[in-house]
Parts: sequence; C-alpha cells; structure tokens
Amino acid sequence: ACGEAPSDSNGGDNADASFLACMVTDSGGVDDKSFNESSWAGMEAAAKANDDIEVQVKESSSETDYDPNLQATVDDGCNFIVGVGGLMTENVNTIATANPDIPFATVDGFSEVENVYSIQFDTAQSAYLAGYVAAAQTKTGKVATWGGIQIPPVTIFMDGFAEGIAKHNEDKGTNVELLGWDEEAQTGTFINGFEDAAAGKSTSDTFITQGADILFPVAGPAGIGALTAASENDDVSAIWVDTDGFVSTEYGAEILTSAEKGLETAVKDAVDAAYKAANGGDAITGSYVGTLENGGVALAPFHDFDSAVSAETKAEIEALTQQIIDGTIVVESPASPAAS
Amino acid sequence: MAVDTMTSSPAVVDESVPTRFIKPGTAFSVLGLLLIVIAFAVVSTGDTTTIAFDRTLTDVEWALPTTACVAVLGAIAAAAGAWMLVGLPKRRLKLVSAVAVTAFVLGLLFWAYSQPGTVFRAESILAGALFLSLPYLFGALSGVVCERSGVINIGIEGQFLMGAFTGVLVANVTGNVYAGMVGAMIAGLLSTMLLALLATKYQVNQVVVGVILNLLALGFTSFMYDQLKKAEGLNSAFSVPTLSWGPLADIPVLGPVLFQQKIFVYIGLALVFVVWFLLYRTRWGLRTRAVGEHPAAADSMGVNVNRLRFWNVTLAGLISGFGGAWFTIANSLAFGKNMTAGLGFVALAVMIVGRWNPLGVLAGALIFGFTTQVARDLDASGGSVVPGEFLQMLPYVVTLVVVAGLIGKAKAPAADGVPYNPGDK
Amino acid sequence: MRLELKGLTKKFGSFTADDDIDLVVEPGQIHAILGENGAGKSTLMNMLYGILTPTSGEILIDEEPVSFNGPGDAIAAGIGMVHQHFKLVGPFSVADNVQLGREHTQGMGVLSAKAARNAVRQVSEEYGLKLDPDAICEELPVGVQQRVEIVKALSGPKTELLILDEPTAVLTPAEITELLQIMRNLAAAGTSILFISHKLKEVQAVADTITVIRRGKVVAELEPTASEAEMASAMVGRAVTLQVDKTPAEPGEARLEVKDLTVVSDAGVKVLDGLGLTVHSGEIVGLAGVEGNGQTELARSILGLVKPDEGHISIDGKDMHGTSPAARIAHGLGYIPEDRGRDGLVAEFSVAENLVLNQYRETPFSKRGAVNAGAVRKRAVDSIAEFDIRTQSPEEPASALSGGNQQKVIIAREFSRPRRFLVAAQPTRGVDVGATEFIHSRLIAERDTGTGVLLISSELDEIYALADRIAVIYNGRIVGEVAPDTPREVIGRLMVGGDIAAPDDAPAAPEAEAPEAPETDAPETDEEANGGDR
Amino acid sequence: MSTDTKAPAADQPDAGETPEAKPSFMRLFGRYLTEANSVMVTIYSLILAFLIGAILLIVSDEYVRSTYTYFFARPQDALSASWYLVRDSYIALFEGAVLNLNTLDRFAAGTAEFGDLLRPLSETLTYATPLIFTGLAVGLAFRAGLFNIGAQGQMIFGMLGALIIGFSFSLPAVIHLPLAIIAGAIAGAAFGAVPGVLKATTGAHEVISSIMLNNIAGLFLVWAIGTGFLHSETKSDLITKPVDESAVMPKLLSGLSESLRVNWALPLGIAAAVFTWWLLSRSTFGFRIRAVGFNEHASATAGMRIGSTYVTTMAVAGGLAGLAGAALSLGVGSSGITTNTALEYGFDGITVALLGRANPGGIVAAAILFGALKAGALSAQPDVPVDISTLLQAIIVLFIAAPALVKAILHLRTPRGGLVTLEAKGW
Ligand SMILES: Nc1ncnc2c1ncn2[C@@H]1O[C@H](COP(=O)(O)OP(=O)(O)OP(=O)(O)O)[C@@H](O)[C@H]1O
Ligand SMILES: Nc1ncnc2c1ncn2[C@@H]1O[C@H](COP(=O)(O)OP(=O)(O)OP(=O)(O)O)[C@@H](O)[C@H]1O
Ligand SMILES: [Mg+2]
Ligand SMILES: [Mg+2]
Repeated sequence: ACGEAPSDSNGGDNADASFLACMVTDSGGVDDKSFNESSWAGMEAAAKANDDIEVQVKESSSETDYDPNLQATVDDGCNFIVGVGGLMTENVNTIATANPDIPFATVDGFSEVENVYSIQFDTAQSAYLAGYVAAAQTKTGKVATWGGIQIPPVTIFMDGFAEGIAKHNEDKGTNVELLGWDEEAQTGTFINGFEDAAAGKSTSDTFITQGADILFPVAGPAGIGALTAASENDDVSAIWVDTDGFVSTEYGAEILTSAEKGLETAVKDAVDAAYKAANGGDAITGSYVGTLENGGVALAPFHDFDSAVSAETKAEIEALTQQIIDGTIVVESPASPAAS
Repeated sequence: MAVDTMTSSPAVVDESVPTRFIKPGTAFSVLGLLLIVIAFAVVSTGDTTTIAFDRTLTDVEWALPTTACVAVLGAIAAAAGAWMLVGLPKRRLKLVSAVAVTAFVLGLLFWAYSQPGTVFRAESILAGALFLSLPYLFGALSGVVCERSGVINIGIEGQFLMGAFTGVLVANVTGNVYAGMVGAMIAGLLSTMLLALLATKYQVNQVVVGVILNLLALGFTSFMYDQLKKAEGLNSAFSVPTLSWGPLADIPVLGPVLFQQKIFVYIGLALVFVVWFLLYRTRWGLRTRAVGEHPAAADSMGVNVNRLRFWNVTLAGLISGFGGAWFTIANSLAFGKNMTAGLGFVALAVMIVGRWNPLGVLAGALIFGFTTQVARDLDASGGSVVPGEFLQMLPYVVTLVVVAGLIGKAKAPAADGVPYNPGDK
Repeated sequence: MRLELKGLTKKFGSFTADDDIDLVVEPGQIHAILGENGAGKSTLMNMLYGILTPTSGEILIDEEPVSFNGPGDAIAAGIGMVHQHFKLVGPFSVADNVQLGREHTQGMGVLSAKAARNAVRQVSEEYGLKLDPDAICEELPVGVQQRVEIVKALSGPKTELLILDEPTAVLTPAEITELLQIMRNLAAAGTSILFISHKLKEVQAVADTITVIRRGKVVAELEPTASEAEMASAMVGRAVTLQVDKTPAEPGEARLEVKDLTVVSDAGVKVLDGLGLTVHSGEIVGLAGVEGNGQTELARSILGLVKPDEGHISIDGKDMHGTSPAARIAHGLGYIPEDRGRDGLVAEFSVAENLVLNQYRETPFSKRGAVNAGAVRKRAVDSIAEFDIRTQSPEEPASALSGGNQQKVIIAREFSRPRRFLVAAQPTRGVDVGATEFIHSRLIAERDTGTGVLLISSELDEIYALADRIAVIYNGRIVGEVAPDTPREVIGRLMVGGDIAAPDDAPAAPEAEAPEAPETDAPETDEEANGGDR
Repeated sequence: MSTDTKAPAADQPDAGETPEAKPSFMRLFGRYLTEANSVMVTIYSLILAFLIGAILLIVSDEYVRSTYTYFFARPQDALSASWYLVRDSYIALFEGAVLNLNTLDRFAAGTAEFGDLLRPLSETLTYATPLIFTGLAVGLAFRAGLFNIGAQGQMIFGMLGALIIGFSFSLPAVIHLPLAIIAGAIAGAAFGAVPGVLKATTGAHEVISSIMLNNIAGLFLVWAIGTGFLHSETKSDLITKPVDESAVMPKLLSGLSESLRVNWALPLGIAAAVFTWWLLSRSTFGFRIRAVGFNEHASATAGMRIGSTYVTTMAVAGGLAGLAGAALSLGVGSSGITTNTALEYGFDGITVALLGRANPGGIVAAAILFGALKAGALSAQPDVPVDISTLLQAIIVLFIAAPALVKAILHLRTPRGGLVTLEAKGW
C-alpha cells in the first residue's frame, strides 16, 4: 500500500530494513501447504537471518489478480519480487520488462527475461526415489497416488513416482500396481482442487478399500485427507510431497517419507543473492533447477519408519540417487522443467 | 337438524383404471432399450461385473455376466415404460417409475463396474455412502426445522462453516473433541440466531439474510483462520474413533454399513427419527407446522408465531452447526478456508427433494451420498470410460433428474419465507 | 358475559379505522354490526380478540376492564371468534385444527390423537355440528370448513362470547338457515354473540340489536324491525336502491356453447362431468350453486387456463380448442375472476397498469415493443372517471384501494374493450351495498348492448336480481335450467342435488327463517358426506 | 423482488405531529438526515459497516491488542494505536481503490504520469465490470419472481463460448470481437434457459436446478480446459489457449498508460444496465416480467404465458451472466482462462443485486462499490487482512437489507410511506 502505512505485520520486525523483498502467491494463497507456503518460508527465513531484509506477501485469488498484485509490489518499492507459479511467469516477464531496474524471480517457471531469475525443480527425481521406496514397502502390492489439479507441478511428481515403481518391478521382479495415475496416457485421479481435504479423505479411503496401503497425495492441503485416512487405518502409510511432512504436518507417524522440493532454501538463497546484488554484488540472473545433485530436491528421512525400511532398500536408494546424479538414469516427465 | 350439503359424492376417476402416460413411458422405454443396446453392442461378451463383500466375507466374490445383467435390467426398465404406454393404474405410477429408475441406474452401475480392475466393493461403498450423506442430512434437517416453521434458511452453508471452524477451535482449546462438537453446535446456534432475529423481529427478507449470512460466515471464518494461524495449536485436527459393535459388525453388508461407523452416523440417523417424531407427534410439532403453514391461524389460537419461529430457527442451528463439525472432526481434519465447498446449498436441494419431511430427507441424502461415493470409487479405480469430471457430476445430474422427473412441483410449507406481522390479517 | 366497549379507537398510522366506539352486548344477546366495506368492523373485532391493540379506549367484561396481549388472553377470558378469512391450517385434520393452541397431550408434550378426536366429537354433538375429526380441512367444502371454525370457537375453555365475522358469506341458503338456528340456540343458552354480515335479511332474522358503523364511527343503533332500506341507507349514508331495474332480455345467437365438458382434477376427481351450457347474446345466465361444485373450473376452462379432458367450448361461434387465454381474450372474451386478489389484480402494480393488464400489447398501449405510458395513463384517467374508482391517482398501487374499488378496476378493465361474451364470477363478493348497486347496473347495461353474460354467483339474491335464466350446477353437472321466477327453495334443493319437485309441503317463504323445512330429507350423516367428498 | 414501498405496514409517526406552515430548508434537511429513508439507510449502513470493520481490524492486530492489556494504566496508547491502525488501514483501502496518495506526490514531483494516478480507479472498474453483468442477471430474474442463483454457471458457459469463438478464428476485430461477445451471451443464455424450461415444464424449482447446474458447469470447465481442443498449446498448466488478438477487448485508456486494465467491457456493462432498465421499466416484455413476478395467477388470467416468461427471463438473465464470462475471457483473461478466472463473480452478483435493490442503476453502483472493496483489499494486503473486504461487503448488505435494524440502532424516524424493504419470493 502506501509508504507511510506500517508494512511489517507479516514479515518479522525488521521495520527499518533497507531491502524489501516481496512475494506474490498464485491462487492457492500463502497457506497452501505447498509451493506458496514453502516459498514464503524461504522469504521469512531470509528476513530472519538478516535484519536488513524485510519481506511481504500479496495473495492472489485468480490469475486475473497477478498483474495488479505485481504492479502493487512495484509501487510499494519492493527491491526484489518473487512470483510463485508457472502461470505467473508471463505476467512477471511483462512487468520485469517494464521495470528493468528491479530484480524478479519466478518460482516453478522459466523465463528468458534478463532481470527474471527462474527457480525450477526436477521433482520427478525425488518422486522416483519415493516410488521405489513405496514399491519396496507395500504389503498389498498396490500403492496409490492422486492429485489436486492436473497441472505440471503435480503430474511431474506422479510421473516420477510411477517410474520409480516401474524400476522396482523391473529390478526386483515385483508386480506392484499403481492406482490413480497412468503415466502413458497421462490420466488419473484428481479431486479438482487443492482445498477440499474432505474429498481428499474420501478419495484416499476409496483407494484403501481398493487395496492400496501406501498413498502419495500430490494436492497441497487437500493431501491432508490422505494422512487422516492413513491415521485411521493401521496398515496404511503415506508419502508426502514438497516438504518433509514429518516436520510440516501433525501426522509424522503416518509418513513413510517425503518427496522434498527444496523451495524454501532456493527462495532464501535467491533473496540473499538479490540482497547482495543490491549492495554491490553481482546481479541475480539466469536460472536454477533443483535436482538431486544440487540438493534442490531430495527424499526426506524415514523418521519413524526408519526401522521398517530394510538396509537393502536404503542401499538401493543410495545407488539410484547416485545413478540419477551421474546421468545413468534419466527420469523424464512431460512436465520436466523447461530448457535451462 | 343438520342439512346435508352433499347428498351424493362427485364422480371420482377410478385410480385403478388404466391410464396412458406417454412422456414418462416413452422416456423409460427408450432408456431401457438403450441399456439393452449397450449390453449387446458395447459390453464385450466375456465381461463380468464383480461384487465383493470386502469387509466381512473377504473371500466371497460374485462375478456376474455383465451382458446378461444389463440386458435384464434394461428389459425391466423398458417393460415399465411399455406398461405406461399401454396404460397402467394411476396409483401404480410412482411405484413403476421408481422401479424403472432403479433398474436403469443399476444397469448403468453394472456396466460401469464391468471394466477390468473394477470391483463393486459393496460394503465399503455403502458404508462410505452413508458417511458421505451426513452433511446433506444435517443441513437438510436443519432446513426442515426452519422451513416447517416458515423461515427459509439459505444460510446452511454459512452455519456449516461456523460449525466446522468452531468445532476445531474449541476442541483445540479444551483438548476435548466432544467439547468441540458442542462448540460447533453453539456456533451454529449463534449464527442462526442472527437469522432468526432478523427474520422475526426485523422482518427482513429471509432469502436475503441467508445469502448475507453465508458471506458473513465465509468472511469471518477466513479472517479468523488467518488470525489463528499466528498462534500454534489452535487449528490442529481432532478425530473421533470408529465405533465397532462387536459381533454385530461382522454381519455381511449390514455390519460394516451400520455397526462400524463414527458417532456422527448414529447421531444423524437418530436425529432423523427424533425430528420426525417431534414434528408429527408432539405439541411443539403441531404448533411448528401450523406456524409454517398458516401463521395467522396459529396466532388466532394464541400461539406466539414469531417467538416460536425465533426459537425453532435458533435451535435448528444446533443441527447445522453439528453438521459443520462433520467437515472437520468426523473427517479428522483441521479447518480450511471455505472447506464446505458449497455442500450447504446442496443440502438445501436435498431438503426439497425430501419434501420437507425428515424421512424424505434421509432418502435424498442417501441418494447423494451413494452417487458421490460411486463416482469417487469409479474415478479412483481408473477403469472408467467417462472422464472423472463427468463422474463427479453424477450426484448433481441425478438430483436434476429426480427433481425434474419424479418430484416435480414440491409443495413448500405455505407460509415459508413470509415474515409474519401480527397486525396483518 | 356482558361486554362493554368504551371509546375504543384504532389508528393505523394517521388513518383512523375505528373512532371512539361505544357498544354494549348483554348476556345471551345477538348483537349485529353493519357497515360498508372498510367501515372498521373487522378491526373492531380484532381488538376484542386481542389480535390488535387498541390505540385508546377500554374493553370491559362483566364490568371489569381487561387488556389482551394476544388471542390467547381473549380465549382465556371466554371469547371465541370465527374470522372473516378462514384461519384453518389446510393440511391439518379437523381435530388438529381444533386443538391447536390448547393441545391434548399425554404428558411430555406428546400429542394424544384420541383425546383430540373425542373433544371434537363432544363439541359437535353438543351443538349439533356434525364433523369428522379426521377429515383434512383443505379437502372439505367451505360450508364444512365454516363448521370447523365454529367448533373451534366453541372449544375454548369457557366460551361465553362468540364473534362471528361474516360467517355466512360462503354458505348455502340451507346452511345459513342452520347456522342462524345454532346462533339462536347458543344465545338461548346464555352465550353472547357479535354478528357481522352484509346480508340484511339474516340480520333481520336473528339480531336482537343492530349497530351501524360508518367510517369507523357508530352512526346508528337500529331495532331488528328496521327495514332493509333503512339499514342500507344508514350504512352508506344515502338512499340505496336495492332493486335493479331491468327490461326483459332479448336473447340472440349463441355466444358461449359448452358441450360435454369434463375436467379431472389432480386428485382424480371429475370436477366437471360432461357439463353442457349455452349462453346467448343479450342475456344473463345465472349459474347458481354451492361453491366447489365446478364453477371455478368451468370459468377457468372457458378462459383456457384449464385444459379440458373432454368436450368442446366455443365462443361466439368459434371452437376454442387449443387456443391460449390471450387469444380468447382477443376474440372478445371478458373475464371477471372470482378471487380478485389472486387472479384479478397485480396488487403492486398501479391502478393504470392494472387497467391494461390484458391489453398492454395492443395499440395504442404498446409501440414497437415499448409500453406507451401516455396512452396507459389516458385510459386510466378515463376509466377512473367513468367507473367512479376512488383512488388518489392513477399511479397509486392497486393494493391501496378498498376491496370495492379494486373490483371496480377489474370491471373497468373488462368493460373498456370490445367484447362478445363475459364471464362474471362472484362479481360482488365482499363488496358493500353501494358498490354492488353500481356493479349490478353495469352488468345489466352490458347485457343490453348485446353481450352474452355468464354470471357465476353463490349469492342467490344476486342471481335473482340479474339473471334472465338460471342454471344450477351440482357436482360438475348442470342439474337444472329454470326461469328467474322459480322459488328459492326449489333452487336451494337443486343446489344440494335434490329434485325440482318439492318433497312435501315446503313453506313458501323464501327467507331464512324456515329452519324446519329441509330437515326432513337429511338421511345421511355428515361423516359420510365428508368422507365421500374426498 | 421488488423495490416497492410497503405503505400499510408503516409504523406510527411521532404522535401529535402537525405539518408546519413553512419548514426551513435546514430543518427539512436535518429531518431527512435522521429519517430511515433509502438514501440515508444506505449511507448509515456504509458507516456502520466501516465501524464494525474498524473493530475487527483492532482486534486482529497483535500490537494494538497488546496496548489494550494496559488500557487502564495508559489509555492513550491503546486509543492512539487503534486510531492509527484504523486510519492507515482505511487509507490503504482507499489508495488501492480510488487514489494512491504516494503516486499523487510522485505525480506532483513529476516522476509519475497521469495514467499512474488513475490505476486504482481502473482496477476498481475492472473488478466491477463482471459484477455489473452478474448483478443484472440476478436482478432481472428477481423481478420475474425467480431467484437466479445460477449466474456462476451461466457465466462459465459464457466464458467458454466467447473463448472458443475468440481463438478459433482470425477475423477483423470489428467482426470478431462482437461475434465472440455474442457467442458468450448465447452460451450463457442457453445454459440459463435450462432452469426456466425445467420450471415451466416440470415445476422443478429454479433454485435447486441452478445449484446443480452451477456444480455441473464448474466440473465441466475443469474438464473442458484440459481437453485438447481448448488446452493451451504452449503451457502444460491447466490453462486454455489465448484468444486471438482481434477478439481481445481493447483497453479503454491505453492511450494514458498500458497498465490501466479497464477495458471496453465496462461501457458494454453500462449499456447492458441501460438496456435492462429499458427492458424492465419501458418494454412490454418488462411489463410481463414484472406482472408475472408479482402475481403469476393474475398474469395468467390476463392471458400472459407464465412458462414462456420464465424461460425467456432466465435466458435473458443467462445471457447477461454470459456477457460477464465474455468480459473475462476476452478481457483480463484473454491470455487464457483457468479454473479460477471466474472467481465467485456469479455468487457475488446475488449480493450486488440485493444491494442495488434489483435496480439497474443501483446494481451498477453496487458493483462499483464491491469492485472498489476488492481492488482496495487486494492492494492493501498484507497490511489489511484480505478477508476484511468480504466481511465489509456482508455487513453493508446486511444493514441495507435490514433498514429496521439501522433504524433501531440509530433511533431514526420512520419516513413517510414506511421503510423500504427488499422483497424476494420464497420457494
Ligand atoms: N393492518 C392494517 N394497516 C393499515 N390499515 C388497515 C389495517 N387493517 C385494516 N386497515 C384499514 O382499516 C379499515 C377498516 O378495515 P376493516 O377490515 O375493519 O373493515 P371491515 O369493516 O371489516 O370491511 P369488510 O366489510 O370489507 O370486511 C380499512 O380501510 C382497512 O384498509
Ligand atoms: N377449447 C376446447 N374446447 C373443448 N375441448 C377442448 C378444448 N381444448 C382442449 N380440449 C379437449 O382437451 C383434450 C386435450 O387437449 P389438447 O389436444 O389441447 O392437449 P395436448 O395439446 O395434446 O396436451 P399437451 O400439449 O399437454 O400434450 C382434447 O381431447 C379436447 O377434447
Ligand atoms: Mg371485515
Ligand atoms: Mg395439443
């Protein structure tokens, strides 16, 4: 808003900081238990670590809000502006072109504009490992995944997960079946939203009755429904996405592992880099793709399930990680990050 | 000394004389024939439809030949249609229509579950359907109590939200999930009290108030949700256990459906009968129905119309508030913005489908729960020919068909929505 | 009970409905109240019954001042009331309607259906008002509904004063006779009665004293010996001609021909059962009958709102099969509906708009898809002058008009356009003597211009005053067509399904004071009649 | 739904009141101010709503709340903190919706252009535009006694209709744009007519069928966007193809600044309001709509066809909502629509119609007010919680719908002719 209004209600107490980093969410809002929330956590972490950085967030309720929100961050005098979501990339490009002096970043999108830094993740890699673990751990021979909405940041997880299972079936001669996603046809089960946790719960229940004992919900907050379903069924566990669910949710006991996406770190690093650039360092530009190699994506620790996962499986995961890093295994998804 | 005003009764059309029903007859005949065509042309001959008793008799599975089943069901529907065309006794019309509709729907189900990999897990699906019908049940029952007293309650959605939100909050603050349920009921009560006050004391148009209350509840819960986020542990999920009734739970079909559910199910079913009894068998019910039908008549007999309306509406909030707790506590979920996703409006439709009668409401809610559950099951099993979005439309389409085709003009309580001003005549 | 009103006044806003009314009702007295529409009669009664709170003045019961917070207090004080507009809950049974507000329970608020049923039986036996406690009220004929209202009023803990607000408006002559006898019996047993009616003969027949109210003020106290003309002029404030002058009819060609008309209701009842009727130009055919015998459906079929199941209707020689109401109206059908509030007027519309409600698409009222406000207003100004419609302006909403003036708006609408045939259903229902006089003369004038008129009325007086020929409808059939000089009791018998021939020595007096006459031929019980009616 | 005055229900005016010979203007004016007439009720409703909003703001701010813990020790802290918070919050809303004071300073200093000054207004009008259409769609149906709760679904179909014509052809803009707009209106009208037809033929209540159709439309949209026919060729997100350049609503003020998003859909909306006004109050069709809305029995008796009135009214209403969809997919959403583009404009249309008392002029004003609240709230975040805007909307409409409440709270007098209340039919 206006300059004289206090704008510290969201970003810690760095009231007289010299550097203002701003973020615009996509329609999920800042508490989406998914990429908006993780990005915001990265922003806040940056502010916490450096008293001279202040952060603020503006939420969008639809893509028609992107332009005014981005424009408002410019008007507010933000020194670094992060747009979250691939759909916002074009809007970021437009405003970045109009404001060449301000550094921008786009999360989960790729931009070629000079002053826009792209932050992307090849989450198919971490999901691949998760799929492998799931195939190794299932007792019923059936695991299930379902998504919020059929969009690339979601389906990339599902693709990687499917390939990980296929890998296990191939190597170990198992016949683990994946419910809820057909990688070939790119069709599967979606609840058409990220909000309706009750729908997520009943979809998960349905999979459980169909025999699945490991659930992989890729649906932000609606995914909580899978965790509650798992909590009500002793033999069922779940794999979380984006963050380490053992830490970020209350259902640690149900979570076998998580296909992490290191958004928080990446965003924090970007803010730090922008801060340095503003204070005489190199300008922040180009793009970043989180991979297993650079730690931008990872398989979270097993926590409570550590003893349940055999040493053999753990070793195989190690090996697979190495193979992906050195390129012997390429996890491909139609939704993999654009050219970088 | 009484003089008879009617020495002979007027001619009555004999209900048992066959009458022709061209439109429904044609419709059911065509639908039935369609099923038969599907059975032979679309379904491949070897297909089977598997029905499993997945929770009690885990090793029993019935594999039925799809073609034969669909064809038979199609024939039943077509025959019902044909009977209507040649003429059937009028009093049989409803029954025959119901048979035709059921046969057609079952035929579609048999077809849908013939895809490889799909199994109709009867017990899980029916149990899930009963559970999913609860929000509609609670919402519609609350609506029944309000509208039977002549106050339209469009604000069920808002009362759900308030209940869902407060239920979790209170459970967190007290650490007791049952206190949370009571909290949800009180939140529902307080929000309908506003409706009651505006509708009776200030005579505001009830539809308008309902729309506003929804907006208010949405704004309020979203706003408070953001506020609560700042503090830890005010919006953590709480859950209630599934009650298992010992050996009863092992009865095939009935066991998993009726004797292995959460307390919400039992409260819901009990409420149906309690509300029915109260409405039709007690002094309160007589007065409530009178006030909803002809308030001036009730007033002239010394019933305080607006006071009764006020308290009825206020108390109905207990039911819809409790329905709100279904979204959070029954589903073991924390509160989320706008998490009721429009179900409160659908509950309103269920109330009308149920013709403002608790028993009808139960039937309507079950239809909804069942179609929702089947749609989810088919979507999740992945074998469906129809895109998931269309499966998810199923409950809404079924309601449209039921309302347009079978129910027609449902008759609301005559004074529903009309503010009562004692000075009026 | 001795009731006394002292200076009772009621204001609605700045409008004074009742102004300083003094009145005394002695125990066991039948006290009639007369007055034009809107004189303030019902308002007065509603204050007595606790529905309205007086602005000033006091009510004394047995010399004790009382004040009622609601009807409950009045009932407790021993007052029972039969309202002008029925206050019955339609879908309820008779027993439920009677017990509403003072329910019979078996503890814990659970109803006792048996006790409620017995209570109704007891009261109905005590006063000879036969009723089936389990009948559903909305399915009963109006006459029986009226009986339910009376039983309700008498079922109070100790009803000593009975208020009857226009109880006879919807009853047949026989039922009226019966009701008047009940009133006499009650009075003889000590119950005081306040009786409101527009039918002067009834008042003459039962009242002990008569109070006349005009514009909220008591203007006269009359003895029951006063003549009808005296009463009428006291009510209206000027001399009223109660007799309509008319010349003999000169019927011409057929304007309405109805053949074998059959209409089946949703409930499966044949409400019209092969009805046939012809009306010629230049004549008024009066359709007499107890309400609910198919008059409504006949009128609606003629207009085209009800689709007949069998039979033919032609208007002015043209078969109307398959034509819409709009086409029939355009073809020259005039239609005065029986329920003016429901079917006749859009209450929220202005008087001007209501005057063109069925012509707004014709020239000059419409021009290229738009309503020509100037033409509409001009028509309104003309009609208001011609038909003496009392309104503040053409823009005033119809709801603001008194009932009589609302009826004049409908009459004006139908009489201000070319028409060949007119259906007039209950054209003067609830309309006071002055307005009735006006409407009657217009109908005669209408006939004299050559229009065919079908007059549907449950008011025998009206039929006698206007009709050139009388057809009697019963159970959806025309059971007799008779000349206008046929004696009242003959028609009365036809109306309830009897024969034209008198059963025995029927008294010649047509007036309502012959309660003993029809008594002899009442073999069936009412329960059966009610049951068969459904 | 009517806007009529219920004269007979009037309360008693002050006793003993006698009309004065010649009241002075000031007296008359003062009298007007303390009377519950529709203008003053609206103004007081706004004031009361903003007062309640202020309380919520104070309660929700941690710092200000903390100053209240020692209120009795040092009240000036709490009071000044509250005052500044409320003042700054409302200024922030104002700046987002009407005029940004910062930009004004920069403009004065020569560092901002005139166009920048207009941006908040442009945003307000941009958000108001779809609301004008959906508000009219609901308001028109109200007049025929129909509760069109289905504007959301009608708008979605309008959006799809306009979009398909918008990307399928490449024509000169003078042909293409009108064609796409008409396609949106037709798609919305067709979908809107369904509840009308169902009501006319089977008696199914339009509220139920509209609710069902809304849900169906929402799911249909998700499916449609994903189909090969509509789905974007360049993006894998759930977004459609963009409309062709020639079908994009031109911006209204692009001459001043490219960032002013308000486009030609706004004048179109105003034209639609004028058309609706003419239709309702001047045309024979409007005569019929209103007659049927008030009393269908009397209308049928007068020869009007009730069923066809329902169908046509719902179709016209659907067409208006369809235009809202066209305004979105050819305007702010011209680069492709998603499942979120339609937001809740259809449901908000109900509130707008109620606030505008189902009157075209009132609807336009209400839509602009809501647009301002939305634009203001968007730009004022994160200082002002976003949901404040929803709350303010609800509270404003609540008071406006309940003049008796405002009258009771502020002890206003009853105006001549009684309180103006909103009327809508029951089931
Ligand atoms: N609630 C009310 N508010 C305002 N005016 C009223 C109200 N009730 C009645 N009136 C007016 O008071 C006057 C007297 O009405 P009332 O019903 O007492 O007449 P009435 O003598 O019973 O007439 P009728 O013979 O038609 O029954 C009428 O002008 C009526 O319009
Ligand atoms: N004006 C009329 N006069 C006499 N009889 C009529 C008239 N209109 C209809 N009927 C009778 O009603 C019956 C049915 O009428 P009609 O043919 O108009 O119905 P329909 O158009 O087939 O009905 P729907 O359109 O509802 O299917 C016919 O048998 C006819 O005898
Ligand atoms: Mg009266
Ligand atoms: Mg026909």
